[in-house]
Amino acid sequence: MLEVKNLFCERDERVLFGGLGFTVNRGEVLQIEGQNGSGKTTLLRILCGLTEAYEGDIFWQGRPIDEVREAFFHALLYVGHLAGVKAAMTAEENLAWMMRLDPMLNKYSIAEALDKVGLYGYEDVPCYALSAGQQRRVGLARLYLSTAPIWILDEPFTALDKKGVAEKEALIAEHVNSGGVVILTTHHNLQIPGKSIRYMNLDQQASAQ
Amino acid sequence: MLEVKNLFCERDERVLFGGLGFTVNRGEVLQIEGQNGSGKTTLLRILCGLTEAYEGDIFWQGRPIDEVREAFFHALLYVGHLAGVKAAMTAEENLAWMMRLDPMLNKYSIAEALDKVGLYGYEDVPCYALSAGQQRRVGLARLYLSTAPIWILDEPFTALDKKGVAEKEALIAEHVNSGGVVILTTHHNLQIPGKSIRYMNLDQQASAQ
Amino acid sequence: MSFLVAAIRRDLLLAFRRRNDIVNPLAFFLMVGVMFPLGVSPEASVLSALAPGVIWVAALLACLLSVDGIFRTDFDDGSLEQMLVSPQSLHQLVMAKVICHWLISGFCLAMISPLLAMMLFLPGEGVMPLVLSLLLGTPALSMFGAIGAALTVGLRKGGVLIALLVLPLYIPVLIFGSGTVQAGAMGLPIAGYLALLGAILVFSTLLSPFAIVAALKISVRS
Amino acid sequence: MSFLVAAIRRDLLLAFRRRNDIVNPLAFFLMVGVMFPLGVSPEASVLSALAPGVIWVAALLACLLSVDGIFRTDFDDGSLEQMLVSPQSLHQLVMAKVICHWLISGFCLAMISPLLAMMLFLPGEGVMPLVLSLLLGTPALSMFGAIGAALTVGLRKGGVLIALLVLPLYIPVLIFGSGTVQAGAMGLPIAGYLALLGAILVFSTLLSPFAIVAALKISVRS
Amino acid sequence: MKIKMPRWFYQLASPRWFYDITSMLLPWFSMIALILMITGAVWGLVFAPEDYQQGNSYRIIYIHVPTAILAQSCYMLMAVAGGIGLVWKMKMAHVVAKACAPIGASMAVLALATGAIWGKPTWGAWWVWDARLTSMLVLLFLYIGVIALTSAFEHVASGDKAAAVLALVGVVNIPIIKYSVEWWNTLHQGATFTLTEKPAMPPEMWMPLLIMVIGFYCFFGAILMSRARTEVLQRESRADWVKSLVEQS
Ligand code: HEM
Ligand SMILES: Nc1ncnc2c1ncn2[C@@H]1O[C@H](COP(=O)(O)OP(=O)(O)OP(=O)(O)O)[C@@H](O)[C@H]1O
Ligand SMILES: Nc1ncnc2c1ncn2[C@@H]1O[C@H](COP(=O)(O)OP(=O)(O)OP(=O)(O)O)[C@@H](O)[C@H]1O
Ligand SMILES: [Mg+2]
Ligand SMILES: [Mg+2]
Repeated sequence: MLEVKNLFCERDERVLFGGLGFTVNRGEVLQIEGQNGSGKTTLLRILCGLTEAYEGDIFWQGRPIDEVREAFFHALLYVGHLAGVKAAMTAEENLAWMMRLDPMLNKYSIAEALDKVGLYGYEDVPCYALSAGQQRRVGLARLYLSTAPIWILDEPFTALDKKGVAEKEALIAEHVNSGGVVILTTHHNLQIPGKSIRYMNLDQQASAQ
Repeated sequence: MLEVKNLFCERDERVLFGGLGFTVNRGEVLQIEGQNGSGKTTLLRILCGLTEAYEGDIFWQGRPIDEVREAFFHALLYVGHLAGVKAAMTAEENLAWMMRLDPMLNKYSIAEALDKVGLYGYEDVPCYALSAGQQRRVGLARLYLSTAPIWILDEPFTALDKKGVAEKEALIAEHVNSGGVVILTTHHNLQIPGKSIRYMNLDQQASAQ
Repeated sequence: MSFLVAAIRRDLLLAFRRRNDIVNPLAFFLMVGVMFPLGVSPEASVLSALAPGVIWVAALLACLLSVDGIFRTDFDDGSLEQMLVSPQSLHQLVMAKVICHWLISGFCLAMISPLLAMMLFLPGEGVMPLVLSLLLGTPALSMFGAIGAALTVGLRKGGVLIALLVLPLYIPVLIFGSGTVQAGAMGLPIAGYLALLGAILVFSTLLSPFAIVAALKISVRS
Repeated sequence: MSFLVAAIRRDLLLAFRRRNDIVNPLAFFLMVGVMFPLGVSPEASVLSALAPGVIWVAALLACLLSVDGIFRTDFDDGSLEQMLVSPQSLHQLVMAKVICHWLISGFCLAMISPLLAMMLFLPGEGVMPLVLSLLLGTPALSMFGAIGAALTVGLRKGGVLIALLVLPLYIPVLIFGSGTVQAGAMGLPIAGYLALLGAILVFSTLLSPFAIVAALKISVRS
Repeated sequence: MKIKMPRWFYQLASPRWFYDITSMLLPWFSMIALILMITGAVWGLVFAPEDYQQGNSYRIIYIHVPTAILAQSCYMLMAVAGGIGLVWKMKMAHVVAKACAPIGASMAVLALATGAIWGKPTWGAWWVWDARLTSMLVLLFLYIGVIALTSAFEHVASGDKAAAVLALVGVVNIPIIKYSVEWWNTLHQGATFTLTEKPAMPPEMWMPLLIMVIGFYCFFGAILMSRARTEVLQRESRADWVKSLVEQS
């Protein structure tokens, strides 16, 4: 579905990666690895079209991604370091807006999603009064709601408790088992039952320069 | 060193914990456990005097903490969810300020600390241009520098890569082995070689109400 | 269409809940109304001559000061990223933000401007021209401001850039706007001025959305 | 003592690198200087009578608008927490912040106020009183502002609170400040005014640090 | 700061004692207030002679002056109570201070409104930038600030303390405001409508005024007590004595 060829990225005169190439197909999990500052976030942002500081080619379903941005955005769920949760709004209001913004977030109703994400009883609390993990859960409610085929997740497990992590892992497994694609970074030992994970290490990339 | 008696805390009419009591002595690690939103951060902030929304008594070396705040702050190293790293300043400038602010951060020079924390070569980059993990490392450089006896750490391992986590665990081990105290929260499986960790679970607290 | 409405509703909700409201246009506007008589002169005769210009300058500064927030908070917490990767039309989103900014700045200012006019003893004949000129002139201020805000939102060291970018665009509006009120207060016809303000409004409504969207993409993706 | 200097240096460094500088006092001050003649009247005779009041109102608004930032950014990124748990004296820290705010607002404004005086045709005799009154009056504005900023820094729904809290405290300074310049421009003695401004300054320097520290602790620990 | 205070001072700190003592005082205050205000109003509005210059419009003085005076006294009480609450960490003082604020604010609004209504026939304008008017407006701002600040905090004790700090800062400032504004105004306006140069009033005019002022004070006391009592019950809702009180009723 997504193909990357000869990708090169440099920030502040430091080469992060070069000659990078990979393909991700339906039903695959690709975990980007690398130490802090190796360029994982940068790579994910390039894939989502959020950074233009790169050279190389990216194809979505065989076509250059710049030509099919519209279709790609329809198919994409992206959750970054910052999950785009408004501190001044309640969990419910946040979810309502997310679902307006991305029509592919339509699997459940808001109330169901809040329940699944463990925020039942907190729907009317403004997000600034939620704990770090609870705020992250609001952003990650997207995973429950999404019917988009390709998920790009940057450190989705930060701040979550063990139960939360296990639930998210199960969601990812479900998604790839039903033919979706997940590209993610995490420093956690990811366990996807019944699936082998593909790894890509950016440290070797940098030293290969 | 630190004794807590009959601590009660309520937020938004939700009781987080009540009748909480514990003592931490030299050379001990106390890990506060609990699911997201159970009140771990709140408890740590109460101990540091950063939240007054509680009832109960806290003693530092046998005396009510309100009377000995000054001495307590001398003995304390606190790293919260937000590490107090200024995005507009470079790593070096940030460290220089931290060391001015807390005279107990005096174990190494700035350059040594930056090197230990894995930011050698990044000292002149403003922190907003560092990766998430690198920014966290700037804040955690305090652990290398500190000679304070009591450390209170809120999720210190967030955003760190595996090597970073192992290094911080080693630091914590060293600190308690030399008679220090560490109170921390983390959703990660903490491993302190040669020490048994004391746990306190806030989930049971809440359900005990 | 209904997405536009939803986006406006969200932005209005956030505006009402915003905490750091020192640059709240309404508060700024009223503060000028209190301070000006105290600082300059409490006499009605002096104040009434100055009122048209002072009120328009205050309105303009109120818009300018609040314009930076149009995209800033969404950028800071990752919401803007989500908007850029969403399949929804960026044009509508951007228009929603401009409209919301106008509602909480220009529109509110126009609505309470009669109060300010009273505080500054603006002659009664000037009040209607004041309200009309504000209603016609301030939407353009919001749009021009949004262009500047979009260009600078991704910058970490914007400095006073946005004010510098936006100020030249604001000056014609200021001149025609205060001109309207001055003419009105003296009983002269104001249709010519209003036509000019209207022309600026039409012009900026047609062109600025494209400029804002382009600026936003450039700035965030840098 | 050297900690105070280090703290001032840090805050100045941050101020220079700050990105969201739309409320930059200097820029605001100059914008008023540009817009006022355009919006109100370009005539020297009109402007010169208004100049004392306008310049002082502009200075006051410039201070007021920037005051919210004194503790806000440090609160948002956790630096303020670190300051509260540090063994260093909070009084010194708070004074450093106030001094830094004054340097980038009041002091800079006083330094460029002759330029603004020229733009608004303030009579030559008024310039010295203007600079002096700004130098004497603005430190108190920074201190009063810091009290308001400290009281509201921990709030998530402050609204326009800080402007409301600070405005009553600013009014006496405004009245004496513009009075100084008006008297000076008319060739009257200004020593009485300056003595009053000086008294406010001494008074606020003695008392406000305690108020700021108390307010800060209350607000952050809430 | 540890200063030994008389016993009643510490008793006052007990919500229970406050509640009991005010349930005794409240009816008295209400009754006296009612009697005095009715007497004053009837005397002032019906029997007092007409003013030779202003005609009947001057009668608004019987509301204007008591409210204006109360608005100022109420602020002082609020600030003193706030200060006591901060220094001796006395919860009851904060309750009293909190109860003061809205009363004072409404008095200030009333004074401004009656002044504006009076201003229209006498000065020909609802509002002029006069010294007393401006300082009353500033006082109203201070009140609104205190109320808004108290309610902006979610943690009640923090809101109390913050409001107390603000009230104290404001009290330091009030004489400065008054002085500066009066001085500023005389500088620019020359002899305008100085309120101090009133014509010597005949006793038939000022006696009802005095009665109204005292009546307003009692009225203020009564409202203050009842507001404070409600607040105490709310805050102490977990205390045993409140629970038993609720059970009784
Ligand atoms: C909004 C407009 C006004 C405000 C804010 C205002 C405010 C005040 C204040 C603060 C006082 C002082 C009470 C005290 O401490 O003794 C006062 C008293 C008084 N006012 Fe007004 N006033 C206003 C309009 C007027 C008008 C229009 C008149 C009539 C011409 C008037 C006549 C008086 C008189 C006769 C007193 C009693 C003076 C004394 O006993 O000291 N006021 N007012
Ligand atoms: N500022 C606040 N105002 C009101 N309630 C708050 C505030 N901060 C936290 N809470 C509430 O207190 C509870 C505990 O929050 P806390 O941050 O202590 O949780 P935590 O155990 O640290 O969770 P996490 O694992 O997610 O970090 C949450 O339910 C939250 O809703
Ligand atoms: N806005 C920026 N401007 C310039 N350089 C940047 C910027 N953001 C990141 N960098 C640089 O790019 C490099 C890679 O950053 P990135 O955030 O992609 O790392 P990462 O692999 O995600 O690390 P982490 O595990 O810490 O999240 C870092 O060395 C950083 O200094
Ligand atoms: Mg990253
Ligand atoms: Mg936490």
